[in-house]
Amino acid sequence: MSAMLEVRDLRVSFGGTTVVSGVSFDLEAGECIGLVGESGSGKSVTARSLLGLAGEGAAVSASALRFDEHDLLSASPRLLRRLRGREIGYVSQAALLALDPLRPVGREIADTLRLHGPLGPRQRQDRAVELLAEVGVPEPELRAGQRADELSGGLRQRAVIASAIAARPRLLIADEPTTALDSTVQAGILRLLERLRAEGMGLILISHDLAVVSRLASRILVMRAGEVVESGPTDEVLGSPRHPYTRRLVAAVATDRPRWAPLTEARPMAGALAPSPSEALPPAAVPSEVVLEASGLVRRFGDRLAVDDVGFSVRRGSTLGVVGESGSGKTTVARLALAIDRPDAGTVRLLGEPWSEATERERRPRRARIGAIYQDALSSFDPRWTVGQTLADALSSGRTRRAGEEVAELLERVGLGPEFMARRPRGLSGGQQQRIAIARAIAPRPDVLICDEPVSSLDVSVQAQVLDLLDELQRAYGLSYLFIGHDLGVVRHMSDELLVMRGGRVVESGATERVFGDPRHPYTRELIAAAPRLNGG
Amino acid sequence: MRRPRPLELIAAAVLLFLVLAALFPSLLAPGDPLAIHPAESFLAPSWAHPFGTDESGRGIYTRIVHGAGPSLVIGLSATAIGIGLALVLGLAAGLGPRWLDFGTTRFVEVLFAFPGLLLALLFIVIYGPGVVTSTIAVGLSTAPGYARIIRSQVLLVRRAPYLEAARVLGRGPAVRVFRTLLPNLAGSLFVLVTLGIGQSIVWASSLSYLGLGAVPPAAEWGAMLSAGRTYVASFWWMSFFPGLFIVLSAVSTTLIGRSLQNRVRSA
Amino acid sequence: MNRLALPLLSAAAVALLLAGCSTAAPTNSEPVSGGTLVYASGDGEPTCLDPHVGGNYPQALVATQYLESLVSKNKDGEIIPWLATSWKEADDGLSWVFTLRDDVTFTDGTPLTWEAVAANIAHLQDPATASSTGYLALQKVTGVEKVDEHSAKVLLSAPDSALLDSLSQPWLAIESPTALKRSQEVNCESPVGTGPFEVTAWDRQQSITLERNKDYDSPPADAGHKGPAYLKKIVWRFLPDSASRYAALRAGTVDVIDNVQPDTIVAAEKDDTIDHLDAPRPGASNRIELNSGKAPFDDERVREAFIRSADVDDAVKSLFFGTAKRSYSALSSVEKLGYSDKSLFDYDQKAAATLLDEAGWTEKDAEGYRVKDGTRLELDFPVSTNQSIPAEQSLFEQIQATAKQAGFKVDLHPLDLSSWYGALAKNDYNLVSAPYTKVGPDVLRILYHSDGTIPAPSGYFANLAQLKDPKLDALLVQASETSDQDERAALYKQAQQIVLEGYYILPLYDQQNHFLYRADVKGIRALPTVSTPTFYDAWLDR
Amino acid sequence: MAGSIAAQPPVTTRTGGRARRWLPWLLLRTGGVLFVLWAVATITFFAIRLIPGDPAEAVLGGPGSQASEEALAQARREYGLDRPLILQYLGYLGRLLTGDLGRSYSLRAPVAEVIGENLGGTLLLALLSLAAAAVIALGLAAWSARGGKGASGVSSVLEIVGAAVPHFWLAISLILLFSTWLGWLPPVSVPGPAGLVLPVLTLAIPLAGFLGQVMRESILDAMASPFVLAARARGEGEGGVFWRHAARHAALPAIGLAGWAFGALISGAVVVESIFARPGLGRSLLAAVQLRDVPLVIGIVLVVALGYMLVTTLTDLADRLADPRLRRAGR
Repeated sequence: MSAMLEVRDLRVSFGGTTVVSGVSFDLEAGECIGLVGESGSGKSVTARSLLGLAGEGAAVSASALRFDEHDLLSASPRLLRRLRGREIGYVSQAALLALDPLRPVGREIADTLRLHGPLGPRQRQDRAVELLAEVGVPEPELRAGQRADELSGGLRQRAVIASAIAARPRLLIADEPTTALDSTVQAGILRLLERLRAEGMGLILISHDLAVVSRLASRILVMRAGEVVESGPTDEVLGSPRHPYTRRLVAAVATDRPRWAPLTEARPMAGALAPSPSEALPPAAVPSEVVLEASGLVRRFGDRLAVDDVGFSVRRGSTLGVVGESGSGKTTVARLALAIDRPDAGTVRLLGEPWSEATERERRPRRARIGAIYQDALSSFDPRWTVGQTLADALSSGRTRRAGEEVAELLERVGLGPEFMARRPRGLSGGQQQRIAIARAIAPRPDVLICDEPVSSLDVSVQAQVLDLLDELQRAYGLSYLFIGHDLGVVRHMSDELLVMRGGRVVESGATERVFGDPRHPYTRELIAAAPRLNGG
Repeated sequence: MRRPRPLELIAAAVLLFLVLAALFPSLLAPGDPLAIHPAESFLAPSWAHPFGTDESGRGIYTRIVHGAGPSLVIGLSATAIGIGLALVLGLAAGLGPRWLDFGTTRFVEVLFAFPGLLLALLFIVIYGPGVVTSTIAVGLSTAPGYARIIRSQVLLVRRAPYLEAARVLGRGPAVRVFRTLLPNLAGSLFVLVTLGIGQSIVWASSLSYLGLGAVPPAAEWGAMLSAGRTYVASFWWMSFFPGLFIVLSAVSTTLIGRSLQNRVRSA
Repeated sequence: MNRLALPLLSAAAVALLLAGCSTAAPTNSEPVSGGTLVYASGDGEPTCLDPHVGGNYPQALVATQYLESLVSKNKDGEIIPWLATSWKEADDGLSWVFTLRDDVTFTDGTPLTWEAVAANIAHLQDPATASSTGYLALQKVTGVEKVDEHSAKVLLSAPDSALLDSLSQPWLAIESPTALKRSQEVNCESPVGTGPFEVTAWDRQQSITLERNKDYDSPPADAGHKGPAYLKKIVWRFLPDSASRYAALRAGTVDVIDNVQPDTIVAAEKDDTIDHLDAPRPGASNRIELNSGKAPFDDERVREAFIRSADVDDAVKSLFFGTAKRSYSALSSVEKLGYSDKSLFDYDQKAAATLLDEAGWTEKDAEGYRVKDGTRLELDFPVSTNQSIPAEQSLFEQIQATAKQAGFKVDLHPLDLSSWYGALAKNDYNLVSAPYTKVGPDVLRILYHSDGTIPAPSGYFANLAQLKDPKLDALLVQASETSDQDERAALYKQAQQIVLEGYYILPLYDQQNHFLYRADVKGIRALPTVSTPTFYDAWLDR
Repeated sequence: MAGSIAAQPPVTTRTGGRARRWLPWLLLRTGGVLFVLWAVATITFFAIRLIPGDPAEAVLGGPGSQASEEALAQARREYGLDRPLILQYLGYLGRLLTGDLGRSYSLRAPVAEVIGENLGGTLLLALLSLAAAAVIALGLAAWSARGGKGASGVSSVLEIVGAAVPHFWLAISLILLFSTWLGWLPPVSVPGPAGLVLPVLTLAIPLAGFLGQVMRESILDAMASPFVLAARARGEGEGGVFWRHAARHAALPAIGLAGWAFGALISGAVVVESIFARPGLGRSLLAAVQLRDVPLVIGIVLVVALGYMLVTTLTDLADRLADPRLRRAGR
């Protein structure tokens, strides 16, 4: 019997520019297909065009776009409105914003029932509570009355799914359902989707994270610039990728890649500073000097204890990784290390001298010794400056003629050409922005660099380039990093020693391989188990 | 959201006409705006007098052209006073210590508690009507509004990540304020200015309506509009055209301000 | 809120009802009793309804409906009986005996007796009343004695030929003595008189409600009928904006409007649903006074030059569309003893130029203004935006423009009432225009006698031309004391010649006083005393 | 006074904090209100004194009264104008605390009574105009949100033009159009609804222009937001999306604007009440200033200031209730 969903060479263009072309796949009830690709690959537009929501001014065409007996291409707006929610559920991309902040969560779920069900208001409200329970939300009665911002990221995502499946659709499209979620929460959501698929719901899973897709999808389509470059059963595509782009994608995944192992083939650092391959070995584990140390750090916001008795030390030339879920206090530790925020108790010492106790005036000359890069690089640039001005300001060489030369050299060191000087950061890609942020951070030749989730919002392939760049700079200048992240794979690949934080406390610390080898604290074990593995583990 | 092209052109054309009229009135309207011709009073709009004539036979078109200067001057200077005062208050509230913010906000609230018109009325009744006093009065009564906006903008920019990044790079407070904070504030100030000019002209004309604005026989739009209002039943053009130009100038300044803002934001 | 709504709703309901059927109803010839008339005034709302307090024209307009005076005047200007049936001046002119009607009672039941005359004159002369017009008119009165129950003798310090003229004015109307004993605040809100209507409610800023006095039967001799008024009620509203006031009349929301602009008079004449009542006010003509008390107008030649340089005729024609006739006299055309001399006011720029040269203003500065040993020929002209209607303010602008040709720099200062009086009190003016309404030629004594330059405590003084001519003073005093009409006429003629030929004033036109009313309102007439309309004979043909 | 406030984010004092810390917020708020009222009364009291002219004269029936010396002296005694200014001020403050606003010079009646009579008219006018402005602004926003490119362009221009029209020019044009030419509505206020239409429209249109511009931005943001996409994906029609989601988000900036709008309405009322001859605070304020009626001016200004503080407190409260993020963010 023919498949539930049939898509034959789908094409979507916005006013002349083609965004999706030649996408074809079938889907049976109870089957899960994965759409993988980086941002801008058209995977999200493909999924939305099934609902007729490709976007303002989209021209959608296909030789076949059928769902059961309905031809989605010629469907009237009324028919499409009846299908959406009743037959095809959709979990939107930025799930954390998919709930109206001003309305109670229960009401958003009840809306689907109102549109497609015979139930009266009272029953709808009760049904919404049941649905919340069904998707694993504790205390559903209380949560239904609360608003989106009173729920954690995981609970919000579950509420969105509850809203999408309220009318028992036969096909569910999940667009990046687990982005920006901590690994344990991510695992929970994937288990829920798996249960729905097992109960017979067709599932289209869209993500840039190969590991996430590989856990659920039986077949995978790899998309690049609007076209499907490779498709087939999951094990085949991930085990022995045929298309070079897929190979690069698989290789770029940092999980399980040993320390210092380059994630990208291309050498990002040309020029004199590139270390010869022989030096690629990790520096001898000589007991080098401690550049940054903290002991007994405590920080309280109102009656919430954000950081509770945290101590660490970063050695020259090595990286201390800090991993933990959102709300575990990692960012507060970073701000205390940078002395942007004052600890309620405990001290931070930089290069052996007091740092957190010093006054801002005393600290200012030594600020050059410690730099920082952030997850959102763009917001850390002065919007009115070009790249050249930003870097010249960092070099504080001001207007001198040599400034131009020094800036070009700095750009080259992070793998960008001089033509970037005149550009505005706003017009560049995420990866390029982060490179400029790194260039600005290393301009004053710091000893320590605080990296607060530097690659969390980057695509896998871009992530790889930035991580390799950080490795090379560490090796070239003996930089020490305090590397903060929630993606276990990335933190493990980058750090020599590790801190695992939970609820503001350090639950475990030690050499990275030792912690991953035999995790002593149950929470660390849970974290490691939850981290998605490439080979379907 | 891009504003449709033609609208910007129209607004630009109107503004160009106004500036030209303000700088070289005799170029666009050779007649003397003050000369009276009793025999030609109350003439309807015709080729000779495109906007008709007023009660003393003076061409309304000529007086509008010659009135552009004073009206724009009032608009600009009232806005300058309003935004100048607001900048001081806004920066003090936004940048200063908490008690300064509390004090300044209370002061702004006191200014706000006065209905704008009463502030202007008191000021004018004390220092007498006329272009200068009505300009200062309009400036004073618009200042609290701007102060609140500037304060919230300053608070916004003050918490921006790029200011914290500047601190990490070791920039002192003075450098952070003057090299980074203020220039970024200028962007939003620009929109306020363009909006302010339009509103000040509208406001000045309301004061003239109440007889508190420009002194006759000055060819100021508000005074002309106010003079025309008693003849509105029989000679509609005496009020219509000055009112039209007040609206046109306010609309075009706002449109230009808005489209420049969009262009800056999306550049 | 409800206290406000009740009187309004009833008035509105009736007004709307009447407005609704105003056009269709058949016209009948005999007066119909009943109905409510809505009067819309453009003046500011009076602060007190008792015209004794203060005493301005808006008070006179409304007081005419509920207060009556001892005497009135007919169209020919002769004094006729009203509350007083007859009056006789003593031979030495130092006292007058008035015989009152014996069949009149005030609306609060108090009978009209000689005590009423005594009580009202005492009320007017009591400083607490703060009366100005009434107080000035009774300067010579020293007391009142009883002759019999219905006749009173008024004692004077000196003969006063203008006494009867003064007593005919609403500002000296007779109020119930019992009512006068109440506090001024209460009396201001509900004065009690003998008129055809009585004040029943006053919602400030909204309206005054006057209702018919059922047992009224004391109309002046020249009234249209006897017995109570036809109208059941009058709603007196205040619509300050002239454009919306005229629109309200055309829409039928109101029945009568005052302070009518010249252009609306012309438009109304073309509209057959609206009629026009022109009632120029007595007393002085509308004129511009030249302040001879200080330079440059202390020099008669400069005064004449200014008057010669003002093209008033063209301005009056273009601004007033023929609704106002040019005046060449100090007095209103209503005054029988008015004297005018057109030749003194011909527009003649050449004469102005020669006169200024003679007076030493020979040089001219860059902008064409005349200069004499360093000082520019500049004149301050404070204009009261309350008292000068827009057309008159435009007239001043035109005079400013023509005077400029002769070299005079005229600075117009439009001011609100307080600042205007402040400027006059500080002698901060060279030119000023101030209307003065008073029955009879005696207004000349107030305006041009040298005593008029002595300011009252508030700084106010009437002689704005600051004319101090002993010969003129003598003429005016003599005229105010002689009761021989011919001699009085001759004296006033000479007085006016001195004022006109001295170029102290530039007469413009009679003090304009125009009313427009819906054509189906019949029987409206203006009292020949101060030209205020009375609605005693009025009835609604609806 | 149509102050020129376009996109103005709701500004709240810095004392945010969680629900149970309402008390400090309340205390500070009342403290602020009392301070502002005191300041307003003081400034007006002394500002009026700067106006040329003798206050005693204002007592005796306004300017130009040729009242005699004794009358002026008596008036000064009666109203305490002969005492030194400071004593007059302290006396005035003392009576103010007991709620006695004194007697109006020109109207010879207690100020409280005069205000009581006129407050109703202005309040009715202000509230109706606010409601009408909201309806017009929301209507325009709904039309532009669903009408596509053309509609949103036209409606945004309409808003800008609306905000640029001086009150009295609009009033005159409306009278000319609806009363003189079409004859549908009375040109001046008559008791009953018909008399309210034109005055309300005159105040509502400029206000709608401002509200519209402010709401437009948050509506467009909301329409392009993920939660609207999710709503559409649930099968919600365009109408449902607008009224259930976008409109509510538009309310936030509009609430923030309420304080300023109140001031604009009062200033507008002065002009509209004199053109349409409606009794109200605006018109009495203008008359009181011109007649130098000190107690009445201060009384009206105090009532308006109290009204303004009430509105800003309510908006502050509404902000916190409508948008919990504000409360949590401690803004």
